Amino acid sequence: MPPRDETAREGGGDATPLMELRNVSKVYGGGVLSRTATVALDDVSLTIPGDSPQILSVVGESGSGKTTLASLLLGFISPTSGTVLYRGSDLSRLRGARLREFRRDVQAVFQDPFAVFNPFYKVDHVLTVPLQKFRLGRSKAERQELMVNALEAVGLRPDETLGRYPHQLSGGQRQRIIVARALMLRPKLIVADEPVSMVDASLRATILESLRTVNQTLKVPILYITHDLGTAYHVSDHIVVMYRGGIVEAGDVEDVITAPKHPYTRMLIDSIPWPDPRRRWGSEETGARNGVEVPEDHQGCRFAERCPAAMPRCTQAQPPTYLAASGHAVSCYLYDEKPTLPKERLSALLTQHSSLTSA
Amino acid sequence: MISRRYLVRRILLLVTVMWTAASINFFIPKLSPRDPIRERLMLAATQGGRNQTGLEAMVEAYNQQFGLDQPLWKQYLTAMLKVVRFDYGYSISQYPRTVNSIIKDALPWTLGLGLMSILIAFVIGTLLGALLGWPRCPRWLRIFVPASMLTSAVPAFVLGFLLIYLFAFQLKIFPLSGAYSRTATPEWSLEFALDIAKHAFLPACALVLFQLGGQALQMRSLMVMTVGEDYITFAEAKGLRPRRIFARYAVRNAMLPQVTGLVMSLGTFVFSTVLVETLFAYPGLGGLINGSIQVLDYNLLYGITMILVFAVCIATLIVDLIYPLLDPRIRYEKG
Amino acid sequence: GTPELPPTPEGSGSPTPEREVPRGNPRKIPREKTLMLAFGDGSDVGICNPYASGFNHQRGMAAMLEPLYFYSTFTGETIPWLADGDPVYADDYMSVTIKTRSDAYWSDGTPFGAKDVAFTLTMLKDEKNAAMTYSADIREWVKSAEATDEHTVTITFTKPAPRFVFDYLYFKNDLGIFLVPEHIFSKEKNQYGFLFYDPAKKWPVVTGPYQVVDWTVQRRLLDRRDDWWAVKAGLAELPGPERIIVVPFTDPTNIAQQLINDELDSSLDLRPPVIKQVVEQNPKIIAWSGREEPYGYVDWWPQSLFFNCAVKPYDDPDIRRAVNHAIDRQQLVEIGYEGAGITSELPFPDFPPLRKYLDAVKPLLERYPTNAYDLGEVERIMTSKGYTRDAENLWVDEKGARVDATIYGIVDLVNDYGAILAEQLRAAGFDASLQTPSDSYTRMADGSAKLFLFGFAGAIADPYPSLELMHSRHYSKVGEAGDISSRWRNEEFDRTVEQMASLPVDDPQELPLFLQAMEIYLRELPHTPLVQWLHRIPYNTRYWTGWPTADDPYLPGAFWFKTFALELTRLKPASG
Amino acid sequence: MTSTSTAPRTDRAAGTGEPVLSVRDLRVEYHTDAGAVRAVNGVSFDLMPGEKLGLVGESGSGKSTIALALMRMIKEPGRIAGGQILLHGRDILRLPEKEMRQVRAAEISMIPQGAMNSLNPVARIEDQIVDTLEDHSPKRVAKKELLEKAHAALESVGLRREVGRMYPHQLSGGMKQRVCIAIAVAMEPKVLIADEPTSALDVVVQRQVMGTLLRLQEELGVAVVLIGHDMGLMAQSVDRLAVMYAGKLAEVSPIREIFDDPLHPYTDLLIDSLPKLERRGTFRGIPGLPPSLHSLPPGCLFHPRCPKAMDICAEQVPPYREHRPNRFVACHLHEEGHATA
Amino acid sequence: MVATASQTATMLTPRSRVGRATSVLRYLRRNPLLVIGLAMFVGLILFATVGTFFIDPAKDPYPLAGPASKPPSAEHWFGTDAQGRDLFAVMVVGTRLSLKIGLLAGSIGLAIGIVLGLVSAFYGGWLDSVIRWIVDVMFTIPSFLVMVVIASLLRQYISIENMALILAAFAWPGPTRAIRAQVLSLREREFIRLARLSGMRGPEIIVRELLPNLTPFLLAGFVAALIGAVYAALGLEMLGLGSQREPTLGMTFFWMQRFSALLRNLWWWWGIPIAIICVLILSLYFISFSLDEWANPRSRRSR
Ligand SMILES: Nc1ncnc2c1ncn2[C@@H]1O[C@H](COP(=O)(O)OP(=O)(O)OP(=O)(O)O)[C@@H](O)[C@H]1O
Ligand SMILES: Nc1ncnc2c1ncn2[C@@H]1O[C@H](COP(=O)(O)OP(=O)(O)OP(=O)(O)O)[C@@H](O)[C@H]1O
Ligand SMILES: [Mg+2]
Ligand SMILES: [Mg+2]
Ligand code: NI
Repeated sequence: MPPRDETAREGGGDATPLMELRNVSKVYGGGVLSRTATVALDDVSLTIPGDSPQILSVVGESGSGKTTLASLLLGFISPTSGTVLYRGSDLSRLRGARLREFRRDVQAVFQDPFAVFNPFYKVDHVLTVPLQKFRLGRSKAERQELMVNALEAVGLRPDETLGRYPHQLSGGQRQRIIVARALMLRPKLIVADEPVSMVDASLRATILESLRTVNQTLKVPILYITHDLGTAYHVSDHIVVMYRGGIVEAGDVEDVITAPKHPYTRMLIDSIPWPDPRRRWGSEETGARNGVEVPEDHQGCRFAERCPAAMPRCTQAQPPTYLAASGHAVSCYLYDEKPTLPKERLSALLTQHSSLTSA
Repeated sequence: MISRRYLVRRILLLVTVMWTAASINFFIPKLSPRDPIRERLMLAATQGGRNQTGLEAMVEAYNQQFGLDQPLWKQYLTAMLKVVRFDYGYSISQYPRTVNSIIKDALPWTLGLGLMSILIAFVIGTLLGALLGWPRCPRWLRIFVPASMLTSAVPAFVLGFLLIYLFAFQLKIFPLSGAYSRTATPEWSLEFALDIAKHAFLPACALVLFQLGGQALQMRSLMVMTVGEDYITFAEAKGLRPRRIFARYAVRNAMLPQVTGLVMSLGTFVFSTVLVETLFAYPGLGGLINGSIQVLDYNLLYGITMILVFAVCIATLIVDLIYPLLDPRIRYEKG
Repeated sequence: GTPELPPTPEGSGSPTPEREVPRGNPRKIPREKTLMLAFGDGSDVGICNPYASGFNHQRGMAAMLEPLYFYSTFTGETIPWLADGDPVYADDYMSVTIKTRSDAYWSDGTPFGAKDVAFTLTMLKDEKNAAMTYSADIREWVKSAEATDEHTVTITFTKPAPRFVFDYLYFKNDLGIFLVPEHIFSKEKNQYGFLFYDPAKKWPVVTGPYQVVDWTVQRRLLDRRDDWWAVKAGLAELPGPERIIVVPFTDPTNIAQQLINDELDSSLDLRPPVIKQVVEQNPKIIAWSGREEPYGYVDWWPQSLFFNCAVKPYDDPDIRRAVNHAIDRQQLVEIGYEGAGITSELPFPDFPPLRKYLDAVKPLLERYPTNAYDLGEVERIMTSKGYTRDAENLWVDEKGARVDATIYGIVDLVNDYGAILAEQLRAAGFDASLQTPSDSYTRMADGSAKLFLFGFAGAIADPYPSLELMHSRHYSKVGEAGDISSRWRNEEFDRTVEQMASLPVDDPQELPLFLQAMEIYLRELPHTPLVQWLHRIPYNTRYWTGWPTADDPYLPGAFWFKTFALELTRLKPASG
Repeated sequence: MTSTSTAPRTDRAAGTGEPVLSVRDLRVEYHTDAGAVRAVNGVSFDLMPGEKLGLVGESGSGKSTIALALMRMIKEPGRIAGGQILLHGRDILRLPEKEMRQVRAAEISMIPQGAMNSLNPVARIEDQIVDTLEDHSPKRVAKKELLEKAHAALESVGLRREVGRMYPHQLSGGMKQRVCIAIAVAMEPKVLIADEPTSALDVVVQRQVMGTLLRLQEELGVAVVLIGHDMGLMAQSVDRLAVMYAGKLAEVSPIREIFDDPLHPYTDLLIDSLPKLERRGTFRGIPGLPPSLHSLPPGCLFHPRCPKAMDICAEQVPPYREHRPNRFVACHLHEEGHATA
Repeated sequence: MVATASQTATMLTPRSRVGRATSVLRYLRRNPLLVIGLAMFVGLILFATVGTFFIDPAKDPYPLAGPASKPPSAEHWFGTDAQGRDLFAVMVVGTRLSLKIGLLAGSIGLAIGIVLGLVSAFYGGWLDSVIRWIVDVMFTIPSFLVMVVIASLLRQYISIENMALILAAFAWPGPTRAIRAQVLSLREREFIRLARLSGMRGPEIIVRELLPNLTPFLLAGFVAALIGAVYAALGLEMLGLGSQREPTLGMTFFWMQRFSALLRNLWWWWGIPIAIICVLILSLYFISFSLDEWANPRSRRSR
C-alpha cells in the first residue's frame, strides 16, 4: 500500500478538525404520534481531528448511545440539538460534491457481518459500487487492482472471495471484506460499530488485527465502538466511557483500564471476565448504594442510582468533567478537588499522546 | 389501559373511513348515467298497466323530493349530515319504506348467519391450523392441508349450490332456502329455534368451509413459526405436558396475529356472505344487496354499504380494544 | 297537472319518518291446508292499496280483489261477479249502466254497492291521481260516474265507448280496474300514498275470499275469509286452502327443487327443461298439458323483436325486413325452448276468439312473410342499401361503421332464446349480442335501445287492443320516457285503429279494418313476431287439486292473473 | 491406528465417585438438502455431581446441539444417530417420552441459548414457574402452595416476589435471565445445562447473573454444563473445560491446566487469540476457516489450520483419550510414538 | 392498528444467483406443493393457449356452436351447454379471460402497491402518514361493496378490461402495506446503510438494493392480488354484473345457474368449470403458500 501524501493531510489539518460534535443531543421519539422520548445522547461534544491516526474506543453498556453516536457521525441521523460538523461545515447542509467527499471520507464497519451484504449480489457488489460512485480508478483493470490490493491488505485471498455470494463466506471473511472496502476508499475516518461482537473469539483477533493494520499503514483514525473492554484495551489508544448518553470518563486507554476513576468504569472493569483462571472476578457486589436516597427523576449524575459511592450532591446536578490525571478526564464529584475541564478540551486531551503509537 | 390519544386516533380513523365510504357512495352514482328514480317509475309504469302519462313530471317531483334538484355541494352536505344521523332516507325499490326499516329487518339475519359462521370458521380453522402446525400432529390430520385448501379454493357460492343439491335436494336433510320454514310462525320456542338452526346450517357450512382453509393455513404457518420460538423449546425443557405447551404456549402466542388476520378477512367474508345469502334466499343484507343491484335501489345500497362499513370499523375497533387483553405487550397508553 | 306523490317528509332537512310495516299475529295452519306459491320479490311489502305506487296484484294479491265481471280467455265466458247481470249501454254508446249485487259485502261488513264503483272511477279521473294505473284511460273515456241508487251505477263517456266495460271493468288476464271501498278511501286525503295495510285494523278491507294477515319480505300470508259473501250468496264454493303463502321467486333451480320436494304448490312459470325435470322428478306435479310436453299454454304475450323505428338504420323498413329474414324462428324454438315452443308469425296469441282474424290475414303473410329465414334475402337487401362486409363478416356502412344490433331484454324472460337470436343475427352479419341489464325497461321506454325483445300483449277477445298499442298516441321521442313501443307512426294506421275503437268488441265490421291495419303493419314491420309465450306453470297435486288444465281449461292457469280469486274457488284438498 | 473404534475411556473429575451424567459416543445428525450434517460426531464425557464443566467452541461447532441432545430435545430434521446418555447410569435415550418428560427439569434441566426470548411473552412470570411445578407434581397440589414455591424460587435468584406478577417484556435482560435460572432450578435437578446464559448481557449484569447461578449451583450441589463462547467467562466460572471443534471434543481438562498448558494446538491458538491484560496490542487469530460440516477433511479435523500438523494428521483421525491424568485430548501430537510438543 | 412487537418475520433467505439453478431445484424438491402448483398453473396456461388451436374462437364459445346440452363427445370434448356453446372452447377462452382479469388487476394493483409502499416506507414523514392512513381506510371499506356499486351503476356491461381496472382499484392496499412493512425492516439493515456510504442515493438504493430483496413478497403479493381478482370477478359475474356475451368462467357459472344445469344432471356443464376454477385457485394457493414460506423462512419447518 503506497503511503498517503502526508503533506496534503497536514495542510490546514490543525485548523479545522475532520469531524466535530458540538453539544449534540439526540432524542428518539417524542413526536406527535409516538411513544415516550428516549434521550440517546445528551449534550456530547467530541472532536476527531483526522490528522492523528489513532484508534479511539467508545465503550459503554447496551443503550448507552454508542450506535447513536456512530450514526450521527455517519450522517444517517441528524441531531435533535447541537451540530455535527464535517471539516467545519454543518453535516446537514452538505450538498453535491461536498457531500460525496464526506461520504467517501467517513466510512464504516458494521456489527453484523451477515446483514451488511445484500444477499442478492455477489460480495463484489460492496466493492464495485463505491468505486463507481466515487469514480475511483480510471479503468476496469485499475479498479480490479484496487479491490485486490485492499483484500490482500486484510489478509484475504481475492480468488477465494471475489465472485462469491455472501452466504458462501464465513462471518470473518465477510467482516474483513467490509474492512477492505473501507480501506480501499482511503477514508479519513473509519467508524467501526461493534465490528467483532458477532464473530468467534479466534476471528475477533484477526479482524481487529486488520483494522489495526489499516490504522497503522494508512494512518486512518478509527472510532472503535464496543462494549467489550477487553478488545478496546487491546486495539485503542484512547478510550471514552459512555453511560446513558453521556461521557463519564475519557483518557489514555492504559490509564483508564488499569486505573479507572469513575465508579461506573470501575464497575465495568471489575466485571470483565479476563481469560485467566488465576485472576478472579472482583468480588465486590455492585448496585449497593451509599445509603443515599436517589429520587426517581433527579437532575444529577446519571449513575447515581447504581453508584456505590453516591453522595447527596450527586442527585442535585450533573457533575462537570474533571481532569483527574494527565490525559485522564472523569465526570464525577469524587474528583471535585481536581481542575474542571471544559467539554471542548476533552478531545484535545484524547489526542495528546498515545502510549502505543507515540513510540 | 387505553390512552385517550389512541382512542382519538381510532375514532378519527373510523370517521374518515365512514366519510370516505360515504363520499365514494355519493359521487359514484353522480358520475353514472343511470337514473334510478326514473328507472323505477318506468318499471312501475310498465308493470302496472298501460298508458302511463306524466312520467317526466313525476320524475321531476321525485327528484325534488329526494333533493336531487339541489346543487351538488348542497346535496353532498345533506348526504353527509344524513350519514352522521344514520339516516338513509327512503328505499327506491320498496318505497315508501325507509332504508333503515328494511335494514333493521335484514340485519339480525346477516349478523346471525355471518357472525356465527365467521366465529365457527375461526375457531375450527384456528384449532385445525394449530394442530397442523404442531410437530406432533398425527399423520392422518395432515390430509387436512390439501383438503382445506380444496374447500377454500371453491368459491363459497359454488360450494353453496353443491351443498344445496346434495343435502337439501337429494338427501332432503336440510331445507332448500330461507331462514325458517314458511309455514312456521316466528315465536320464542325451541321448535322455532331449531327450525332457524336447520335453515342456517347449509349456508353457514358453505361460508365456514370456504373460510376454514384460509384460517387453518394461516394459523398453521403462524404455529410453525411459533413452535420455532425459544420459549417453546424452554417450555419443553421445563418438562411441561405437551398439551400445556400446545395450548398455553404455542397456540396462545400464535393466536395473536391470527386475530388481526380475522379482522382483515372481514371484507372478503362480507362478499361471500352476500353471494351465499342470495343463493339460499336468506333474508339478510346479502340478498338485499343483490335485490338492490337488480333494481338499482341506490339509497338502499348506500345504506347497506354504510352499515357494513360501520360494522367492519366497529369490529376492528373492538378487536383492537381487546387485543391488549390477549397480548400484554401491547398497551395503547402513551405509545 | 302534476300527479300526487306518496307522503313525503315535511321539509327536506328533517329526518325521514320511519315507516315500519305493521306485523300481524297469524295463527298456526299446517302445511297441508296451505297453498304455497312462489312469485315476485319482497319489494311491495305492506302495500295493499291497489292504486298505490308499488302495488302488485300478481303476487297473490288478486285473491282479495274482485271485479264486476270475470272473463275467461279460454272459454270466452263472462261471469258477472259483483255486477248483477250484463251492462246496459246507451244506444250511442255514450253511457253505460251497471247493476251491482245486493248480497256482496266488504270484509268489514259494509255492503258493497254502486257507490264503490262510482267512487273508484271518480278517484281515477281526479287530476291529482294521475299517477294511478288506468288513470289516463279513465280520464280519456269517462266523463262522470254516478251511483244512481244503492246498486245502480251509470258511467257517462267523453266519446262513444262500446268497449269500455269489457276493456276496463272485466278482470281478464292482467287487465281490469280494481274496485276500492268508498267508505275508507273517501276519508283519505292522499289516495295515491295511502297504503291500506294494518292487520290490527283488519286492513285491507276487501271483497275477495282472502285477506293479508301478515307480511314480511320473505312471505306474505293470506288467510281465507270463511265469511266470504260469495259463499253465502251461493255464487261460489269456499276455496280449499285455508291460507296462501306467497314467497319470493328466487332462482329457478331453487324453486324447482322446492317444488320437487313438495315445499311449493305452484310458481311463476318455469323454463321448458326445468319444468320437464320437475314433472319427471315429482310424480304429483302436473302442468297445463298434464305430465306431457309442451307443459304450457299460449299466453297473451307473444314475443317480438322491436325495432326502434326512430333511429338509424332501423328507421328504414327494408333494414327491418332484412333483420326479419335473418331470424330462424324454428331454431329459436328448437334450441331455446328445447322444442317445446311455438313460433309466431303474427303478433297475436292463438286464442279461440282471435282465430278467425288470424286465418283471414294468412294471404297477406304470403306477400310479407314474417317467418322466412333467408340469408340470401338479407344479403340482397343489405347490399342494395350499400352495406359491405368487414373482416369479421359483419355488415358495415360506407363509413365503415357496423350495424349496431345489440338486443336488450329483460333478464330471465328472454334468456331462453335471446342469445340464440343474437347469434343468428350475427351469423347474418349484424353486430349483435344480447344484453339484459337491470335497466332494460328504461332503455326500451326511453328509446336508447335500438333493438329489444318484449311481449306484445293486448288482444284477447279481438285484435283491437294490440293494434291500439301501435297507435301514434304511444309514440314518444327518443330520450323521453314513454310506453315500450317501436316509436313508429303511420297516419293511415292511426285512422284505421280509431275506426275500430268505435266498434264494440268483436263487431263484424272489425275484420276488414283489421286487415287494412295488418297490411300496413306487415309492410312496415315496426317489430317482428318471434315466438309465442307459453305459460309453463307447475301445479303440485300433492295437497291441492282442481288446477286449470288443458282438460279443464276454465281459466288461464296463471295464479298471478286478476282471475285468481275465481281459480281459488276450484282448488280442493287432494284426497289422501 | 484403529483407535477411534475402541470405546473411549471416560474422564473422571477428582475422584468424587460415580458420575451423575455420562455421555458415550454421542452422535447427532441434521438432514439438510445438501446431505447429513454431523453436528455432534462421537462425543464422550462424564459429569461428576456438583461439578462445573465448561464447553467452548466456535460458532456451529455443535455446542447447542449437545445441550439439546442431553435434554433429548433434538428436533426434525435432526436426530440422535448414536451413543448413550447415562443419567445415573440410566440411558435416557431409551426412556419412553412420558418418562422423559418427567426427567426434564426434575433431573436434568436446561437454560436455553437466547434466554432473552425463552419466556412466554403472554404469560405472567409466576405462572410460568407454576407450570413447571404443576406438571411435575404427582397429584393435585393447591395452586397457592405452588405460587408460594414460585415466589420462593424468584427470591432465590434475587428477584422480588412482585416480579411474579409481571410479564417478560416488563423485565430487563438480566432479570429475564434470572427468571430462567429460577425456573431451571425450581425442581432442584441434578444436572443443569446452561447454553450461553449471559451472551446477550452486559458485562456488569453478566457478572451478577453468573454470580447468582454459581451461588445456586453451590447451594444445590447441582452439576452444571456451562456452554459458551467466552473463554474469559469460563476461566471465571468452571472447574473443567471441554473444547469442541467441528462436532468433536478436542480437549477436556481442568480449567487451570488448560490455560497453563493447553494440549491441543487448537486450544493453544484459541487461548492465544484472547485479549489479556498483560499482553496489550498483540493480535493472534487462528488462520484459516473451520471446516464445513458437509465436507469434513479426512483425518484430524483441525489439521488444515494446524501449525503443527504432521502427515498423519491428514490421514488418521486422532483418538480421543486420557493423555495425562484427568486430561483428555484428541491429537496425534500426544499419541505415543509421535513427537510431543 | 395493533403494533405487535415481534410478529412479522422479516428474514431474508440468503438466496442468490449462484447455483441458482441447483438451489431452485433443491427448493422445488423440498416444496412439492410449489411444484404441483406450478405444474397446475402452467397446465392451465397451456390449456388456455394451446387449446385455442383446437377451436374457432370467433364461433365456438358462443351459442349455436353445436347442438344443445350434449355430454362430452369426440366432437365437443367438454360437451355443450343449453345454448350450444362448445364448453371446451368456453373453458379455453374463459380461463384465458379470467387469467387476463387477474393478471391485469394483479399487476396494476401490485404496481401501485410497490410505488406507494416504497415511497411510504423510504421517505416516511407526512407522506408516509397519508399513505398509511389511506391504506387503513381502504382496508376497512369492504371493497366489493364499492365494486358492486360501481359495476351496477355502469350503463354498459363491464368489459373485461374495465372489470380488471375496477378490481385493480382495490388490489393495491394489501401490497402497499406488505411492501411498506418489508421496506421498513429492510431499510434498517446494514446493507442499506452501506449503500449510502457507497454514495448511492435514495431512488437508486430502492431500485438496486431493496427491490431485488422484495421479490418473494412481490410475487406473493401478486399471487394474492391475482386470487383476489379472480374471486371478485367470479362474484361480480355471479351477481349478474359481468359482461354478457363474454364466455368467462363467471358467466359460465351464471348461465349454468340460470339454466339449472345441476337439476338437469348436465354434470359436464357444472363439473368442468368447477374443476377448472378449483385447479386455478388451488394452483395459485399452492404457489402463494410456497412463496410465503420463501418470504418467511421461519414458517418453514426445516431450515
Ligand atoms: N431508532 C430509534 N428509535 C427510538 N429509540 C432508539 C432508536 N435507536 C436507539 N434508540 C434508543 O436510544 C438509546 C441508545 O441507543 P444506541 O443504539 O445508541 O445504544 P448502543 O449503545 O449502541 O447500544 P447497544 O450496545 O445495545 O448497541 C437506547 O435506549 C435505544 O433504545
Ligand atoms: N435445525 C438444523 N438443521 C440443520 N442444521 C442444523 C440445525 N441446527 C443446527 N444445525 C447445524 O448443526 C451445527 C451445530 O449447531 P449448534 O447450534 O449446535 O452450534 P453451536 O455450537 O451451538 O453454535 P453457536 O455458538 O452459534 O450457538 C451447525 O453447523 C448448524 O449449522
Ligand atoms: Mg449499538
Ligand atoms: Mg449454540
Ligand atoms: Ni497414530
